[in-house]
Amino acid sequence: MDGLRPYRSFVSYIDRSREYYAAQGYSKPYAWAHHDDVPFTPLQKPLSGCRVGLVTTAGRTPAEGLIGAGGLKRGPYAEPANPPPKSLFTDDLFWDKKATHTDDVDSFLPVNRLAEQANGGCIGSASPRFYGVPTDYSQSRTSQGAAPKILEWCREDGLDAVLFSAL
Amino acid sequence: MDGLRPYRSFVSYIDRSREYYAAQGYSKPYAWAHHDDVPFTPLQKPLSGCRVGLVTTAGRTPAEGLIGAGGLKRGPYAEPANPPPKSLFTDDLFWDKKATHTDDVDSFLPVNRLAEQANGGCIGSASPRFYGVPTDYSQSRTSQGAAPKILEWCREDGLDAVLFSAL
Amino acid sequence: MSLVARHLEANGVSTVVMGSARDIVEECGVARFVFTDFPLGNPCGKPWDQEMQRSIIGSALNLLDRAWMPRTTIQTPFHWENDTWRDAFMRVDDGNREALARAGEERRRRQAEVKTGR
Amino acid sequence: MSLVARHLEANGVSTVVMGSARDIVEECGVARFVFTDFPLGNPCGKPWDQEMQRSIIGSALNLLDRAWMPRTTIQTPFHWENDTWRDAFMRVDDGNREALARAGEERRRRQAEVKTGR
Repeated sequence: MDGLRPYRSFVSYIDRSREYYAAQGYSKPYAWAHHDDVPFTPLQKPLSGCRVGLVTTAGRTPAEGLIGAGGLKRGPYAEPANPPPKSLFTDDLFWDKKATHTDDVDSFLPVNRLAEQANGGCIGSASPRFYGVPTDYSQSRTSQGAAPKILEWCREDGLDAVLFSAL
Repeated sequence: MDGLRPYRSFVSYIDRSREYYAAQGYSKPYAWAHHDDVPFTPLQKPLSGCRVGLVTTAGRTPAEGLIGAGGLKRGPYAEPANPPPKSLFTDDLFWDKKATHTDDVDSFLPVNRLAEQANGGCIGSASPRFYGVPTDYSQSRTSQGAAPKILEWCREDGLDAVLFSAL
Repeated sequence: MSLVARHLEANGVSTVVMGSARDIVEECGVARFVFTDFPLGNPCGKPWDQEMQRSIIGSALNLLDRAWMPRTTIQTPFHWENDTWRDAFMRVDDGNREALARAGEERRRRQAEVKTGR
Repeated sequence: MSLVARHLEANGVSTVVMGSARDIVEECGVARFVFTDFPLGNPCGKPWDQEMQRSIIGSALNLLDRAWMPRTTIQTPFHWENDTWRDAFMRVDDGNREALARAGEERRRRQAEVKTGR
């Protein structure tokens, strides 16, 4: 709603999570990655000729009985985009479980919406696979493990561009 | 510098000023305008055919002796862009007087830089005038007084687009 | 996630990040960002709202095509039904401060047990 | 300032806001925003640095030309020499808390005097 506000409307998740974990007695706050400079690759060909992929922070739905049994793998993964997944595992991620739900995969991994864009000719094609990078609070594991792995899969699948979505 | 940070790097001026004035004993915090929806006018012709103007929050340099004598006018104004102003009045505005200075007008009202863009053909022409809207903490005076006045001047000067800069 | 997008950009693959945690993405710094001001969980549109999802992916593809410099952000025009989630999420106040402190202690105690193999 | 830009957009004039107070501009909501992460005062480039000023106005004109939806933000690639201004500006801490409280009281006393004509 329009109005006059003495506080910012946009939630700061850096502030909010720092204060929340401090209230739980965790004295050393999580430190977020900060970069002064940002790499940039302009699109190399018309969008209608590009193959586009998707990356999510959600995990694969674990096989029956694996949750809580130490069988939950959290590394990067690649899965077929067709047939599209009916659900993905998000229980262990940081999102607003009171305000909403993740029952519709396209609300956080738009795999059916991307297929429509390929069918309509807006993009050349959708990647035959989608990729997962379950959130890892270790930045070095993300940079040195998941990042090169995702790049390798993107090259295998001949991608020109990738859409990321973080829950 | 790159690094890991438990606090946001980008300063929140809404938070900072609220806390600063609260420390001075002002119990009712300033309320900032919030809008859900934002009007948008796409550029109506090629940039190289557009006449472009500038709006600043700085004021005209007051005549000798007027400061502190009740002669400081804070309403909107229009002034010739040529010759460009050598200085503008910023003493009464909210900016970081410890970290920097406003001795170079082009650091906050790029009147010489815009003239270069017109000479180089990037834009059609620069407006013969620039416009001032000294910050007024009354949102209704800004919306109902300054805003229509600036629009009127833009139309008089035949502008297609306007660059605003807030100190 | 943003770190992976940066790695791809540095290696010749164009990327867009879609998300609702604006400050975290901006702190890291990415090439292109589509921000939707929703509670965390549905950065690509409300569940089952295919029209909204189409609009958001369309904005992301447009941004992919049109951005010419990094740290370009667009915000989609959508709003959640109400604003109660803004204050409610991870809220700390006098009503839950003690419970949070107890929950933290309990969790650390359990983790210590696991570590020492008890 | 952002309110004036909104009025122009609503009446057929395209606008760009250049600024360093990111949260204030984003709270109001504007069509196009060029953010430079500097201390407040030089949103169009460092004093006397004509090359940087040319780059920033160039980015603003590019944005004018290329934006296709409102709330499009670009951030220029420039950095201040150091980060000390971030914490120093309008800082409230134990070292100045009493002085700030006194300054506020003093100011209100003077304003009351002006009002009552004493």
